[in-house]
Amino acid sequence: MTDSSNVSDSHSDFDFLSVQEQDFDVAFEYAQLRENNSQDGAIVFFSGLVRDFNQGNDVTGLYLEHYPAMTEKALAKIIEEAKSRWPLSRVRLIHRVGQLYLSDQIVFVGVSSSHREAAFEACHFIMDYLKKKAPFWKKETTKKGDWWVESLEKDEKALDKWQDQ
Amino acid sequence: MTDSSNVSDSHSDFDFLSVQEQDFDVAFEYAQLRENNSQDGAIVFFSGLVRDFNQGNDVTGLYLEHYPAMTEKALAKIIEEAKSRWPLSRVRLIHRVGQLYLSDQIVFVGVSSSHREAAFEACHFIMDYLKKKAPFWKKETTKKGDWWVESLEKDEKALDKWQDQ
Amino acid sequence: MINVVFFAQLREQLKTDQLQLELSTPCTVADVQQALLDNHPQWQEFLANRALMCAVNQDMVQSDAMVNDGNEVAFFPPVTGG
Amino acid sequence: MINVVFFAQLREQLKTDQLQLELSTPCTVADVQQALLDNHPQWQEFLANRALMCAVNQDMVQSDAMVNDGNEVAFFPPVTGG
Repeated sequence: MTDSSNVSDSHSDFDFLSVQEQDFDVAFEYAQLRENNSQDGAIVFFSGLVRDFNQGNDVTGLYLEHYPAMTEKALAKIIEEAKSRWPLSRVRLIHRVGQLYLSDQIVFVGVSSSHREAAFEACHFIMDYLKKKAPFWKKETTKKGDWWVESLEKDEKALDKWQDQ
Repeated sequence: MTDSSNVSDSHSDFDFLSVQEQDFDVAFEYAQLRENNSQDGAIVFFSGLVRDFNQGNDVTGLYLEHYPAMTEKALAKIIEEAKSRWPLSRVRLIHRVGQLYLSDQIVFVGVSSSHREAAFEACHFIMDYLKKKAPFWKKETTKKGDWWVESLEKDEKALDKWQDQ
Repeated sequence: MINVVFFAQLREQLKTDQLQLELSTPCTVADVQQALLDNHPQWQEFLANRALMCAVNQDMVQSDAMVNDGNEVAFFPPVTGG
Repeated sequence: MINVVFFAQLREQLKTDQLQLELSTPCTVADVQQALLDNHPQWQEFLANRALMCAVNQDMVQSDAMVNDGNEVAFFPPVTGG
Protein backbone atom coordinates (compact mmCIF):
# COMPACT_ATOMS: atom_id res chain seq x y z
CA MET A 1 0.00 0.00 0.00
CA THR A 2 1.33 3.37 -1.00
CA ASP A 3 -0.37 6.64 -0.53
CA SER A 4 1.82 9.53 -1.52
CA SER A 5 1.25 12.98 -2.86
CA ASN A 6 2.35 16.53 -3.02
CA VAL A 7 1.06 18.00 0.17
CA SER A 8 -1.39 20.57 -1.13
CA ASP A 9 -1.76 23.18 -3.81
CA SER A 10 -0.93 25.95 -1.38
CA HIS A 11 2.52 24.48 -0.79
CA SER A 12 5.72 24.20 -2.74
CA ASP A 13 5.74 21.62 -5.51
CA PHE A 14 8.82 20.33 -3.76
CA ASP A 15 6.94 19.21 -0.68
CA PHE A 16 6.31 15.50 -0.47
CA LEU A 17 4.31 13.33 1.92
CA SER A 18 3.96 9.58 1.84
CA VAL A 19 2.51 6.85 4.05
CA GLN A 20 3.82 3.56 2.73
CA GLU A 21 4.77 -0.02 3.51
CA GLN A 22 7.99 -0.02 1.51
CA ASP A 23 11.33 1.29 2.71
CA PHE A 24 12.69 4.69 1.75
CA ASP A 25 16.12 5.83 0.58
CA VAL A 26 17.61 8.69 2.58
CA ALA A 27 20.12 9.49 -0.18
CA PHE A 28 17.26 9.95 -2.65
CA GLU A 29 15.32 12.15 -0.21
CA TYR A 30 18.40 14.26 0.47
CA ALA A 31 18.98 14.66 -3.27
CA GLN A 32 15.39 15.85 -3.70
CA LEU A 33 15.88 18.49 -1.02
CA ARG A 34 19.10 19.67 -2.68
CA GLU A 35 18.37 19.45 -6.40
CA ASN A 36 18.17 22.78 -8.25
CA ASN A 37 18.11 24.49 -4.91
CA SER A 38 20.80 27.15 -4.64
CA GLN A 39 18.75 29.33 -2.31
CA ASP A 40 18.88 27.07 0.76
CA GLY A 41 21.93 26.92 2.99
CA ALA A 42 20.55 24.43 5.50
CA ILE A 43 19.10 20.93 5.34
CA VAL A 44 18.09 19.10 8.52
CA PHE A 45 16.67 15.64 8.59
CA PHE A 46 15.46 13.16 11.16
CA SER A 47 15.33 9.44 10.66
CA GLY A 48 13.55 7.14 13.14
CA LEU A 49 14.60 3.49 13.39
CA VAL A 50 13.30 0.35 15.12
CA ARG A 51 15.54 -0.05 18.15
CA ASP A 52 16.19 -3.20 20.09
CA PHE A 53 15.10 -2.04 23.52
CA ASN A 54 12.02 0.00 24.36
CA GLN A 55 10.04 0.54 27.54
CA GLY A 56 11.78 -2.37 29.25
CA ASN A 57 11.39 -4.92 26.46
CA ASP A 58 13.77 -6.69 24.10
CA VAL A 59 12.21 -5.79 20.80
CA THR A 60 12.44 -8.05 17.75
CA GLY A 61 9.98 -6.25 15.49
CA LEU A 62 7.18 -3.75 15.21
CA TYR A 63 3.76 -3.63 13.59
CA LEU A 64 2.59 -0.14 12.67
CA GLU A 65 -1.17 0.32 12.46
CA HIS A 66 -2.69 3.57 11.22
CA TYR A 67 -6.03 5.17 10.36
CA PRO A 68 -5.74 5.33 6.57
CA ALA A 69 -8.47 7.90 5.94
CA MET A 70 -6.94 10.29 8.45
CA THR A 71 -3.16 9.78 8.34
CA GLU A 72 -2.23 11.90 5.36
CA LYS A 73 -4.62 14.66 6.37
CA ALA A 74 -3.07 14.84 9.86
CA LEU A 75 0.48 14.88 8.48
CA ALA A 76 -0.34 17.55 5.87
CA LYS A 77 -1.76 19.72 8.63
CA ILE A 78 1.47 19.40 10.64
CA ILE A 79 3.57 20.35 7.61
CA GLU A 80 1.29 23.30 6.93
CA GLU A 81 1.65 24.46 10.54
CA ALA A 82 5.45 24.18 10.33
CA LYS A 83 5.51 26.20 7.11
CA SER A 84 3.39 28.91 8.72
CA ARG A 85 5.88 29.21 11.59
CA TRP A 86 9.23 28.99 9.77
CA PRO A 87 10.56 30.00 6.32
CA LEU A 88 10.90 26.51 4.83
CA SER A 89 11.46 25.87 1.17
CA ARG A 90 10.96 22.13 1.02
CA VAL A 91 9.55 19.52 3.37
CA ARG A 92 9.64 15.76 2.76
CA LEU A 93 7.91 13.40 5.17
CA ILE A 94 7.63 9.63 4.84
CA HIS A 95 6.10 7.33 7.46
CA ARG A 96 6.05 3.58 7.04
CA VAL A 97 3.22 1.27 8.17
CA GLY A 98 2.86 -2.50 8.47
CA GLN A 99 5.44 -5.02 9.67
CA LEU A 100 8.93 -3.73 10.45
CA TYR A 101 11.99 -5.40 11.91
CA LEU A 102 14.96 -4.45 14.04
CA SER A 103 16.94 -1.45 12.69
CA ASP A 104 14.37 -0.82 9.95
CA GLN A 105 13.66 2.78 9.05
CA ILE A 106 10.26 3.98 10.34
CA VAL A 107 10.04 7.67 9.55
CA PHE A 108 11.89 10.36 7.62
CA VAL A 109 11.45 14.11 7.95
CA GLY A 110 13.70 16.37 5.88
CA VAL A 111 13.46 20.13 5.52
CA SER A 112 15.44 22.78 3.67
CA SER A 113 15.63 26.46 4.49
CA SER A 114 17.85 29.44 3.92
CA HIS A 115 18.24 29.57 7.70
CA ARG A 116 19.86 26.98 9.94
CA GLU A 117 17.72 27.85 12.96
CA ALA A 118 14.47 27.50 10.98
CA ALA A 119 15.55 24.14 9.55
CA PHE A 120 16.42 22.71 12.97
CA GLU A 121 13.32 23.99 14.72
CA ALA A 122 10.88 23.03 11.98
CA CYS A 123 12.21 19.48 11.65
CA HIS A 124 12.07 19.05 15.43
CA PHE A 125 8.56 20.55 15.58
CA ILE A 126 7.26 18.22 12.85
CA MET A 127 8.55 15.15 14.70
CA ASP A 128 7.17 16.33 18.06
CA TYR A 129 3.74 16.95 16.55
CA LEU A 130 3.75 13.75 14.54
CA LYS A 131 4.37 11.83 17.78
CA LYS A 132 1.22 13.25 19.38
CA LYS A 133 -1.11 14.18 16.52
CA ALA A 134 -0.79 11.59 13.75
CA PRO A 135 -2.86 8.36 13.98
CA PHE A 136 -0.17 5.69 14.15
CA TRP A 137 0.09 2.94 16.75
CA LYS A 138 3.04 0.66 17.35
CA LYS A 139 2.70 -2.95 18.46
CA GLU A 140 6.03 -4.38 19.48
CA THR A 141 7.06 -7.97 19.05
CA THR A 142 9.22 -8.88 22.03
CA LYS A 143 10.68 -12.08 23.41
CA LYS A 144 7.91 -12.06 26.05
CA GLY A 145 5.05 -11.51 23.60
CA ASP A 146 3.43 -8.72 21.63
CA TRP A 147 2.65 -5.40 23.29
CA TRP A 148 1.09 -2.13 22.23
CA VAL A 149 3.55 0.65 22.93
CA GLU A 150 2.40 3.02 25.67
CA SER A 151 2.33 6.70 24.84
CA LEU A 152 4.84 8.66 26.88
CA GLU A 153 4.21 11.68 29.02
CA LYS A 154 7.52 13.15 27.82
CA ASP A 155 6.12 13.19 24.28
CA GLU A 156 3.18 15.21 25.57
CA LYS A 157 5.58 17.60 27.31
CA ALA A 158 7.69 17.88 24.16
CA LEU A 159 4.85 19.92 22.64
CA ASP A 160 5.05 22.56 25.36
CA LYS A 161 8.16 24.16 23.92
CA TRP A 162 6.24 25.09 20.75
CA GLN A 163 3.25 26.68 22.50
CA ASP A 164 4.54 30.19 23.13
CA GLN A 165 6.15 30.73 19.76
CA MET B 1 44.58 18.28 2.32
CA THR B 2 42.79 15.83 4.56
CA ASP B 3 42.97 15.69 8.27
CA SER B 4 40.61 13.16 9.72
CA SER B 5 40.55 11.00 12.79
CA ASN B 6 38.54 9.35 15.45
CA VAL B 7 37.84 12.09 17.91
CA SER B 8 39.64 10.86 20.99
CA ASP B 9 40.23 7.73 22.98
CA SER B 10 37.61 8.68 25.53
CA HIS B 11 34.93 8.60 22.86
CA SER B 12 33.13 5.97 20.90
CA ASP B 13 35.10 4.34 18.09
CA PHE B 14 32.15 5.35 15.95
CA ASP B 15 32.81 9.07 16.28
CA PHE B 16 34.43 10.67 13.28
CA LEU B 17 35.81 14.13 12.63
CA SER B 18 37.34 15.42 9.43
CA VAL B 19 38.51 18.75 8.01
CA GLN B 20 39.00 18.23 4.29
CA GLU B 21 38.99 19.79 0.85
CA GLN B 22 37.13 16.99 -0.87
CA ASP B 23 33.37 16.57 -0.92
CA PHE B 24 31.54 14.14 1.38
CA ASP B 25 28.76 11.65 0.73
CA VAL B 26 25.75 12.02 3.00
CA ALA B 27 24.53 8.50 2.15
CA PHE B 28 27.84 7.06 3.34
CA GLU B 29 27.76 9.13 6.54
CA TYR B 30 24.19 8.05 7.24
CA ALA B 31 25.14 4.41 6.68
CA GLN B 32 27.99 4.78 9.18
CA LEU B 33 25.60 6.13 11.81
CA ARG B 34 23.18 3.25 11.19
CA GLU B 35 25.43 0.27 10.63
CA ASN B 36 25.34 -2.42 13.34
CA ASN B 37 23.43 -0.01 15.49
CA SER B 38 20.18 -1.51 16.76
CA GLN B 39 20.26 0.50 19.98
CA ASP B 40 19.57 3.92 18.47
CA GLY B 41 16.09 4.98 17.42
CA ALA B 42 16.99 8.47 16.26
CA ILE B 43 19.41 9.95 13.74
CA VAL B 44 19.52 13.69 13.10
CA PHE B 45 21.78 15.38 10.63
CA PHE B 46 22.52 18.85 9.41
CA SER B 47 24.03 19.68 6.07
CA GLY B 48 25.21 23.18 5.21
CA LEU B 49 25.39 24.29 1.57
CA VAL B 50 26.75 27.29 -0.36
CA ARG B 51 23.70 29.38 -1.13
CA ASP B 52 23.31 31.95 -3.87
CA PHE B 53 22.41 34.92 -1.73
CA ASN B 54 24.02 36.01 1.53
CA GLN B 55 24.22 39.30 3.41
CA GLY B 56 22.93 41.20 0.39
CA ASN B 57 25.24 39.69 -2.20
CA ASP B 58 24.77 37.41 -5.19
CA VAL B 59 27.21 34.68 -4.33
CA THR B 60 29.02 32.64 -6.98
CA GLY B 61 31.51 30.84 -4.76
CA LEU B 62 33.18 30.66 -1.41
CA TYR B 63 36.74 30.27 -0.14
CA LEU B 64 37.03 28.68 3.29
CA GLU B 65 40.15 29.54 5.25
CA HIS B 66 40.93 27.86 8.56
CA TYR B 67 43.60 27.61 11.26
CA PRO B 68 44.92 24.11 10.60
CA ALA B 69 46.69 23.59 13.93
CA MET B 70 43.55 24.54 15.85
CA THR B 71 40.56 23.42 13.77
CA GLU B 72 40.35 19.76 14.74
CA LYS B 73 41.09 20.52 18.37
CA ALA B 74 38.24 23.05 18.50
CA LEU B 75 35.80 20.68 16.79
CA ALA B 76 36.75 17.76 19.03
CA LYS B 77 36.09 19.93 22.07
CA ILE B 78 32.60 20.80 20.77
CA ILE B 79 31.80 17.12 20.18
CA GLU B 80 33.09 16.27 23.65
CA GLU B 81 30.89 18.97 25.18
CA ALA B 82 27.84 17.67 23.27
CA LYS B 83 28.50 14.12 24.49
CA SER B 84 28.77 15.32 28.06
CA ARG B 85 25.34 16.98 27.80
CA TRP B 86 23.33 14.37 25.86
CA PRO B 87 23.34 10.55 25.59
CA LEU B 88 24.79 10.28 22.08
CA SER B 89 26.07 7.06 20.61
CA ARG B 90 27.76 8.31 17.48
CA VAL B 91 28.79 11.71 16.16
CA ARG B 92 30.16 12.39 12.68
CA LEU B 93 31.38 15.85 11.74
CA ILE B 94 32.95 16.90 8.44
CA HIS B 95 33.89 20.47 7.52
CA ARG B 96 35.29 21.35 4.14
CA VAL B 97 37.95 24.02 3.48
CA GLY B 98 39.31 25.64 0.34
CA GLN B 99 37.43 26.71 -2.79
CA LEU B 100 33.73 25.86 -2.97
CA TYR B 101 31.05 26.74 -5.50
CA LEU B 102 27.32 27.38 -5.53
CA SER B 103 25.26 24.57 -3.94
CA ASP B 104 28.38 22.73 -2.78
CA GLN B 105 28.24 20.96 0.56
CA ILE B 106 30.19 22.79 3.30
CA VAL B 107 29.54 20.95 6.53
CA PHE B 108 27.93 17.76 7.79
CA VAL B 109 26.97 16.95 11.39
CA GLY B 110 25.21 13.67 12.06
CA VAL B 111 24.37 12.17 15.45
CA SER B 112 22.63 9.03 16.62
CA SER B 113 20.95 8.47 19.97
CA SER B 114 18.35 6.27 21.57
CA HIS B 115 16.38 9.46 22.20
CA ARG B 116 14.89 11.79 19.61
CA GLU B 117 15.15 14.86 21.82
CA ALA B 118 18.85 14.26 22.53
CA ALA B 119 19.62 13.77 18.84
CA PHE B 120 17.88 17.00 17.80
CA GLU B 121 19.37 19.12 20.56
CA ALA B 122 22.91 17.77 20.26
CA CYS B 123 23.05 18.24 16.48
CA HIS B 124 21.73 21.78 16.82
CA PHE B 125 24.15 22.53 19.67
CA ILE B 126 27.14 21.28 17.67
CA MET B 127 26.25 23.54 14.73
CA ASP B 128 25.63 26.58 16.96
CA TYR B 129 28.98 26.12 18.69
CA LEU B 130 30.84 25.38 15.47
CA LYS B 131 29.55 28.71 14.10
CA LYS B 132 31.08 30.66 16.99
CA LYS B 133 33.98 28.55 18.27
CA ALA B 134 35.71 26.85 15.34
CA PRO B 135 38.39 28.78 13.39
CA PHE B 136 36.87 28.95 9.91
CA TRP B 137 36.46 32.10 7.80
CA LYS B 138 34.41 32.43 4.65
CA LYS B 139 35.37 34.71 1.80
CA GLU B 140 32.56 35.02 -0.70
CA THR B 141 33.02 35.50 -4.42
CA THR B 142 30.20 37.76 -5.61
CA LYS B 143 29.39 39.57 -8.82
CA LYS B 144 30.60 42.77 -7.16
CA GLY B 145 33.90 41.36 -5.92
CA ASP B 146 35.23 39.20 -3.09
CA TRP B 147 34.14 39.82 0.48
CA TRP B 148 34.88 38.32 3.86
CA VAL B 149 31.61 37.23 5.42
CA GLU B 150 30.67 39.25 8.50
CA SER B 151 29.91 37.32 11.67
CA LEU B 152 26.29 37.68 12.70
CA GLU B 153 24.97 38.78 16.05
CA LYS B 154 22.20 36.19 15.75
CA ASP B 155 24.87 33.46 15.72
CA GLU B 156 26.16 34.88 18.99
CA LYS B 157 22.66 34.87 20.42
CA ALA B 158 22.10 31.30 19.22
CA LEU B 159 24.52 30.20 21.95
CA ASP B 160 22.36 31.67 24.70
CA LYS B 161 19.83 28.87 24.57
CA TRP B 162 22.50 26.36 25.63
CA GLN B 163 23.80 28.34 28.60
CA ASP B 164 21.37 27.31 31.31
CA GLN B 165 21.27 23.63 30.51
CA MET C 1 -26.43 7.04 10.52
CA ILE C 2 -23.02 7.52 12.14
CA ASN C 3 -20.04 5.37 11.21
CA VAL C 4 -17.90 4.48 14.25
CA VAL C 5 -14.36 3.11 13.91
CA PHE C 6 -11.87 1.80 16.48
CA PHE C 7 -8.10 1.34 16.26
CA ALA C 8 -5.17 -0.44 17.87
CA GLN C 9 -5.62 -1.99 21.31
CA LEU C 10 -9.11 -0.52 21.63
CA ARG C 11 -10.09 -2.36 18.44
CA GLU C 12 -8.68 -5.56 19.95
CA GLN C 13 -10.35 -5.00 23.33
CA LEU C 14 -13.78 -4.37 21.75
CA LYS C 15 -13.22 -7.08 19.10
CA THR C 16 -14.77 -4.58 16.69
CA ASP C 17 -13.19 -2.37 14.07
CA GLN C 18 -16.30 -0.63 12.79
CA LEU C 19 -20.06 -0.29 13.42
CA GLN C 20 -23.02 1.85 12.43
CA LEU C 21 -25.07 3.73 14.97
CA GLU C 22 -28.51 5.31 14.61
CA LEU C 23 -28.64 8.49 16.72
CA SER C 24 -30.58 11.70 16.49
CA THR C 25 -28.14 14.36 15.29
CA PRO C 26 -26.56 16.78 15.82
CA CYS C 27 -25.15 15.26 18.98
CA THR C 28 -21.72 15.26 20.63
CA VAL C 29 -18.88 12.77 20.67
CA ALA C 30 -19.75 12.14 24.32
CA ASP C 31 -23.30 11.20 23.25
CA VAL C 32 -21.90 8.72 20.74
CA GLN C 33 -19.70 7.23 23.44
CA GLN C 34 -22.69 6.91 25.80
CA ALA C 35 -24.82 5.27 23.10
CA LEU C 36 -22.05 2.73 22.50
CA LEU C 37 -21.90 1.96 26.23
CA ASP C 38 -25.70 1.62 26.40
CA ASN C 39 -25.58 -0.93 23.57
CA HIS C 40 -22.43 -2.71 24.85
CA PRO C 41 -22.21 -2.41 28.66
CA GLN C 42 -19.24 -4.84 28.63
CA TRP C 43 -17.18 -2.12 26.83
CA GLN C 44 -17.28 0.09 29.93
CA GLU C 45 -13.72 -0.60 31.14
CA PHE C 46 -12.23 0.07 27.69
CA LEU C 47 -14.40 2.83 26.25
CA ALA C 48 -14.78 4.91 29.42
CA ASN C 49 -10.99 5.42 29.48
CA ARG C 50 -10.35 9.15 29.76
CA ALA C 51 -7.05 8.83 27.89
CA LEU C 52 -8.86 7.76 24.68
CA MET C 53 -8.62 10.14 21.75
CA CYS C 54 -11.37 10.81 19.24
CA ALA C 55 -11.73 12.20 15.74
CA VAL C 56 -14.76 13.34 13.76
CA ASN C 57 -14.37 13.06 9.99
CA GLN C 58 -10.62 12.48 10.50
CA ASP C 59 -9.97 15.58 12.58
CA MET C 60 -8.97 15.13 16.20
CA VAL C 61 -11.53 16.67 18.55
CA GLN C 62 -12.54 16.83 22.21
CA SER C 63 -15.55 14.90 23.50
CA ASP C 64 -17.83 17.96 23.36
CA ALA C 65 -17.37 18.24 19.56
CA MET C 66 -20.51 18.08 17.39
CA VAL C 67 -21.39 15.00 15.31
CA ASN C 68 -23.76 15.15 12.36
CA ASP C 69 -25.56 12.49 10.36
CA GLY C 70 -23.17 10.71 8.00
CA ASN C 71 -20.05 11.61 10.03
CA GLU C 72 -17.30 9.14 10.84
CA VAL C 73 -16.41 9.06 14.53
CA ALA C 74 -13.14 7.37 15.52
CA PHE C 75 -11.99 6.27 18.99
CA PHE C 76 -8.43 5.23 19.63
CA PRO C 77 -5.68 5.11 22.26
CA PRO C 78 -3.04 7.85 22.44
CA VAL C 79 -0.98 7.66 19.27
CA THR C 80 2.56 6.21 19.25
CA GLY C 81 3.98 6.75 15.78
CA GLY C 82 7.26 8.31 14.78
CA MET D 1 60.26 33.69 21.58
CA ILE D 2 56.54 33.87 20.83
CA ASN D 3 55.08 32.79 17.51
CA VAL D 4 52.28 35.09 16.36
CA VAL D 5 49.85 34.12 13.58
CA PHE D 6 47.07 36.05 11.82
CA PHE D 7 44.11 34.81 9.78
CA ALA D 8 41.50 35.88 7.24
CA GLN D 9 40.93 39.60 6.66
CA LEU D 10 43.27 40.50 9.52
CA ARG D 11 46.04 38.59 7.72
CA GLU D 12 45.22 40.53 4.56
CA GLN D 13 45.06 43.89 6.36
CA LEU D 14 48.42 43.37 8.09
CA LYS D 15 49.91 41.73 4.98
CA THR D 16 51.46 39.27 7.42
CA ASP D 17 50.51 35.71 8.23
CA GLN D 18 53.14 34.99 10.87
CA LEU D 19 55.94 36.61 12.86
CA GLN D 20 58.21 35.96 15.85
CA LEU D 21 58.28 38.25 18.85
CA GLU D 22 60.85 38.52 21.65
CA LEU D 23 59.06 39.38 24.89
CA SER D 24 59.80 38.76 28.52
CA THR D 25 57.42 36.04 29.65
CA PRO D 26 55.07 35.18 31.23
CA CYS D 27 53.01 38.04 29.86
CA THR D 28 49.40 38.40 28.71
CA VAL D 29 47.76 38.36 25.29
CA ALA D 30 47.15 42.09 25.75
CA ASP D 31 50.91 42.57 26.23
CA VAL D 32 51.58 40.72 22.98
CA GLN D 33 49.04 42.91 21.22
CA GLN D 34 50.68 46.06 22.62
CA ALA D 35 54.14 44.91 21.57
CA LEU D 36 52.86 44.33 18.04
CA LEU D 37 51.41 47.84 17.96
CA ASP D 38 54.67 49.33 19.29
CA ASN D 39 56.56 47.61 16.47
CA HIS D 40 53.93 48.35 13.81
CA PRO D 41 52.01 51.54 14.64
CA GLN D 42 50.28 51.38 11.23
CA TRP D 43 48.44 48.24 12.46
CA GLN D 44 46.48 50.25 15.01
CA GLU D 45 43.18 50.44 13.12
CA PHE D 46 43.16 46.67 12.45
CA LEU D 47 44.74 45.20 15.57
CA ALA D 48 43.06 47.45 18.14
CA ASN D 49 39.65 46.12 17.00
CA ARG D 50 37.80 44.93 20.10
CA ALA D 51 35.90 42.30 18.07
CA LEU D 52 39.14 40.40 17.32
CA MET D 53 39.42 36.93 18.80
CA CYS D 54 42.59 35.35 20.12
CA ALA D 55 43.94 31.90 20.87
CA VAL D 56 46.98 30.74 22.81
CA ASN D 57 48.34 27.36 21.74
CA GLN D 58 45.14 26.81 19.71
CA ASP D 59 42.71 27.40 22.56
CA MET D 60 40.49 30.44 22.40
CA VAL D 61 41.16 32.85 25.27
CA GLN D 62 40.43 36.36 26.52
CA SER D 63 43.04 39.09 26.29
CA ASP D 64 44.06 38.67 29.96
CA ALA D 65 45.20 35.09 29.32
CA MET D 66 48.83 34.19 30.09
CA VAL D 67 51.42 33.67 27.38
CA ASN D 68 54.64 31.74 27.98
CA ASP D 69 57.85 31.42 26.02
CA GLY D 70 57.38 29.18 22.99
CA ASN D 71 53.61 29.67 22.84
CA GLU D 72 51.71 30.33 19.64
CA VAL D 73 49.42 33.35 19.85
CA ALA D 74 46.77 33.75 17.15
CA PHE D 75 44.69 36.82 16.30
CA PHE D 76 41.70 36.60 13.98
CA PRO D 77 38.31 38.12 13.17
CA PRO D 78 35.12 36.53 14.52
CA VAL D 79 34.76 33.11 12.92
CA THR D 80 32.25 32.45 10.12
CA GLY D 81 32.33 28.72 9.39
CA GLY D 82 29.47 26.27 9.22
